[in-house]
Amino acid sequence: MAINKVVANATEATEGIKDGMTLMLGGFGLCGIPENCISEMVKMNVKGLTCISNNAGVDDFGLGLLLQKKQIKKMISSYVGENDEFERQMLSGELEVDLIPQGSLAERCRAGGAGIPAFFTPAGYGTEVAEGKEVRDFNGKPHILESALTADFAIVKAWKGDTAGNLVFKAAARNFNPMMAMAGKITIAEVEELVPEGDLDPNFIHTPGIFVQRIFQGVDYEKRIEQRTVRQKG
Amino acid sequence: MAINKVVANATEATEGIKDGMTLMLGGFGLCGIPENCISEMVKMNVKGLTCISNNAGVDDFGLGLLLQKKQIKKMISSYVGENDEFERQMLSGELEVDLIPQGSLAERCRAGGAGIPAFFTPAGYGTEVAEGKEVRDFNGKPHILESALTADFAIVKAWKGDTAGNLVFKAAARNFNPMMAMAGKITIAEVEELVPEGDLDPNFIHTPGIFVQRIFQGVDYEKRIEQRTVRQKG
Amino acid sequence: MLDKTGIAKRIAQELQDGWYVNLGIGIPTLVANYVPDNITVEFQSENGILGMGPFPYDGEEDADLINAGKQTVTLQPGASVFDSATSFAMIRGNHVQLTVLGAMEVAQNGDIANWKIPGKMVKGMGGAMDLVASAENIIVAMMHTNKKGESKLLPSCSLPLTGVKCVTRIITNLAALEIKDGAFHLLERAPGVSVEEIKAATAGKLVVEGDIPEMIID
Amino acid sequence: MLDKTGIAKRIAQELQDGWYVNLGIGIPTLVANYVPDNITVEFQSENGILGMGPFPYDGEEDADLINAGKQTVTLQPGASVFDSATSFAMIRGNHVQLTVLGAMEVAQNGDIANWKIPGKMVKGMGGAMDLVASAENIIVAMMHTNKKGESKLLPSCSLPLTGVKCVTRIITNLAALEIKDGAFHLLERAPGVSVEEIKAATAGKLVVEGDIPEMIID
Repeated sequence: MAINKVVANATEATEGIKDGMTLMLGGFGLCGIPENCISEMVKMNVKGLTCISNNAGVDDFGLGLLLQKKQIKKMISSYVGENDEFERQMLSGELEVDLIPQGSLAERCRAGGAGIPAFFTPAGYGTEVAEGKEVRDFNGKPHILESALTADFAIVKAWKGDTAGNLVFKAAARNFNPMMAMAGKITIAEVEELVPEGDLDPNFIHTPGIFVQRIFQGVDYEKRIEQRTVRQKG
Repeated sequence: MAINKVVANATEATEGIKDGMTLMLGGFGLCGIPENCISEMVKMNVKGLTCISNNAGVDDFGLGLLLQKKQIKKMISSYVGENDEFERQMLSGELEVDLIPQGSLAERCRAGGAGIPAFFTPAGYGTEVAEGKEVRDFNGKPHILESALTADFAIVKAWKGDTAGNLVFKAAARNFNPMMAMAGKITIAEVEELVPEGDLDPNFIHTPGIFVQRIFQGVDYEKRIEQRTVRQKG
Repeated sequence: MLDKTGIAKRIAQELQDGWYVNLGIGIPTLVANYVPDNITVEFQSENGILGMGPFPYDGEEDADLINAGKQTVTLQPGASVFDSATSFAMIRGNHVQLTVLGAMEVAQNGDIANWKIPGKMVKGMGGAMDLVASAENIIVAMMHTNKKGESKLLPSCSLPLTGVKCVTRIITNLAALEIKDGAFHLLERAPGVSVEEIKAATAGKLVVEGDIPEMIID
Repeated sequence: MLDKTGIAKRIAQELQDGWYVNLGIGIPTLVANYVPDNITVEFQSENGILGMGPFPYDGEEDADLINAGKQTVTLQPGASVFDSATSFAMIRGNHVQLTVLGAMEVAQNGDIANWKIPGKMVKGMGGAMDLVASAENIIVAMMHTNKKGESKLLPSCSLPLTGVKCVTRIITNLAALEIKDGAFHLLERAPGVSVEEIKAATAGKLVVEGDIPEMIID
C-alpha cells in the first residue's frame, strides 16, 4: 500500500495555516486555482499572508477574495492586471508587491522544490528586476542570479488525484501547480476527482505523491472563465 | 497541421553527425537507449566522439559497441561499471572520462535545454567533483556551481512518438531521455511506435515536439536486460 | 496606414515554415489568423500550450484551456500541454524561433519598455522579460505613436525597461523597421504612408536608404 | 554477528511510517523485504520510480522497468515513474526521508567514501553524491571490516570522498552506531558480539557509554 495522504475537506487540509505565513497558490489567471482552499482561508480570516501566485485573481474571485478582506500583506507575482482593488492597495502602499518575470517565477519555485538554491537566467537583465542581483556573463551574454522560492504551504488544484497524493492536471490548468507542489513545506492538493491508489496510470502522473502531504476532493467548482472568446460555426 | 519531423530511418536521422562532435545519449544502463542510432553510428564509423550518457553500456551492447571500435574520445557519465573494455581504456588513458554525480548530470542537461547557464547544488561539495568550482553557502550549507551541458546532437529513445515529434516514454525507460531531448542542438528521437499527429493525448506527452528535430520508427529492438531478477510464484 | 488587422497581416509575412512562435496579448494574437497557406508554424502560449488553435466554437469553451491572455482557445492536432517551468524552458532555451509582442516604447538600440508606468500603472511583466531576454528574433507590433501623438520609437526609453538591446524588428501602423547599429532602419512604408510621415513620427535615429517600397498587404 | 540479511533486518527497524526511502545497491536493496507490517513506506529508485515493488515473477520481467541497480522490478499500486531530473529534485529537495547505502570507508566525522579506488577501480559515483549531500538521514550498511580485516570505520577516509559530514548512522555485521560530535557512538551489539570485539574492529574514535544492549533481530 502507498502512503495515504487523504484528508476530509478544505477545513482539515488548511489546518495549520497561520497569520504571517508564506503561501504558494497554483493557477494562471483563474485557470487551475484552488477554489476550495481560497474560500476556506477567507472563512478562517487568516491575515498578513505573503502569497506567491502568478496572478492575483479578479476583484471578486480567486485571490481577489483574500485581497478584498485585506488578508494579504505581500504578493509575489508576474502579472497583476485585471484587479482594481489590487491596483488600489498597491498604489496606496497598503500592499507590498514583488513582481517577477513569469519564467523566473516558475523556475524559482521549481528550484525551491528541487534543492537548487540559486541559478542564473537572462530574464530581467538590465531592468529593475536585476537591481541588487549578481550579474555574470555566460556565452557572452549577461545573466542574473535568481534564488529559490519555498513556502510554508503550497496549495494546488488538480484534475484527478489518488489517495497516495499523485496528481494529474488538465490542459492549461496545469501551469504553476506542479512546481509549487514541489516547493511547499506542506503541500495541499484539492482535486476534482479523488480516486483509489492504482487507478492512475503510473506512467502519466504529472506530480508524484511524494510532493503532496494532504489531498481532498473539492466541491462546487465554479471554474470561472476570464475572457470567454469564441468563434461562430459555419 | 503540426510541424512534421519524420525522417525515414536511422541513416537519415544521423545525417550530419561528424567526427569530434559532442553527443547526448539517453538511457539508464541498457534501459531506454537509442539502439538503432547506436548501430548506425557503428556503421558510420564516426570517431573522436564526446558522449554524454549516464552509463557506457556493457561490453557488447549499447555504447559499449562504440567503445569497442574506439569511436569515443571522451565519456561524460555518472556510473561506468559493468564494462571491462571501458575500464581498460580509462585506466590506460586512451579514454578521457568525466564523472559527474547523477543528479547533477540530469540537472545540467535540463539546464542546457532550459537556457539556465549555471546553478548551485550541494552534490559533490568537498569531493573531487568540486575541484576548481565555485563554492557558496546557502542556508548555512555549502553548494557548488555547476554549468549547463548541451550537445551537437541529442539522441533519445521513446516508446511512442507522433509526426510532430511529441514523445511518450515507458516506465523507467524515461530516465535521461527528456532532459537530453531538450539539450541537443539537433535532437533525434527513435521510437518503438510512430503514430500520426493527434493520436497522442496532448495532456500526457512527456516531451513536447518542439524539442525534437527528427523522429523515426526504429526496428529490431533487443531491449536487453542487464540484471534479470525474478521471484518464484506461490 | 495599417489598422491592427493590417499590422497582423504584415507580421504574418515574417513567419517561416517550421517555426514555433509566441504571440503576445493584443495585436500579436491576431497574427495567428493570417499564416500563409504554404507554411506550417506552431503557436506556443507561455501558460503551457504548444500547438494552440483558434478560439472554440460557441458553447465549446473549456475553462481549463486558455491562452496567456486568459482567452479560451483550442488545441491543434499534434498539440501538447505542459507546466510553466517547461514552457519557459522552451522560451529561455531558445526553442521558440519568434516572439511577437506589443510595446509602449522601443529605443533605437533595441531596448523595449512595456510593463510599467511608474506611479500610474503596474500590471507586471508577465512572461515578457523572459521572452525578450531569450528570443533571437523579436518583432514588436504597435502603433507608431501613442494616444497623445508622441513617437514610441525613441532615442532611449523613458519607461522602466522590459529588456535591453533585444528588439530586431518593428511593425507599426506606418512602417516596417529593422533595428541595427543603434538605429531604426526603414524597410517598408505602410500603404499610402510617405517616408516624410514616418520621419515625422519617429523620434529616434531613423536610417532611410534608397527607395523604400510600400508594403503589399492582401 | 549479522549476515547481510541480518544487517538488512536491523536497518528495517529504523524505518518510520510515511517515509519515502532510497535504497542503494547491495545490502540496502534487501531492506525492502523486511518492512514492519504496521508501517507504510514507499521506495524511491533514483532512475525514476516511486513506489517500487518486489522483483517480478519469472516470465513477467519488463526491460523498461528496472531499478537503479539495473535489476528488473515491479510497481506497487500508487506508484509513479518520472525522469531523472525529477527524481533528483525529490532527492536534492529533501523529499526523501531516508537514504541507505553501502560504503568502502566511513570517517568519525561522518565523511563517506564509496565510489573510487585511485588507479584501480573507478565505477563512478552514480547518484550517491547527490543522495549523501542532500538527505538528512543517511544510514550506511556495510561490513565492519574489509576483506583484509581492516576497519572501515576510520579517523578519516583515505579514499576519495563521496560526501562530507553526512552519515548519521551505521549498521554493520558487528554493531549499530551513531555518528555525532566527531565520534562513532556504539548503540547496539550484533547478536553474540562483545564490546571488545567491536572496539578491536573500529579504527576511529569509538564512544561506549553505559551498558550496550544486544540487537533484537527476528
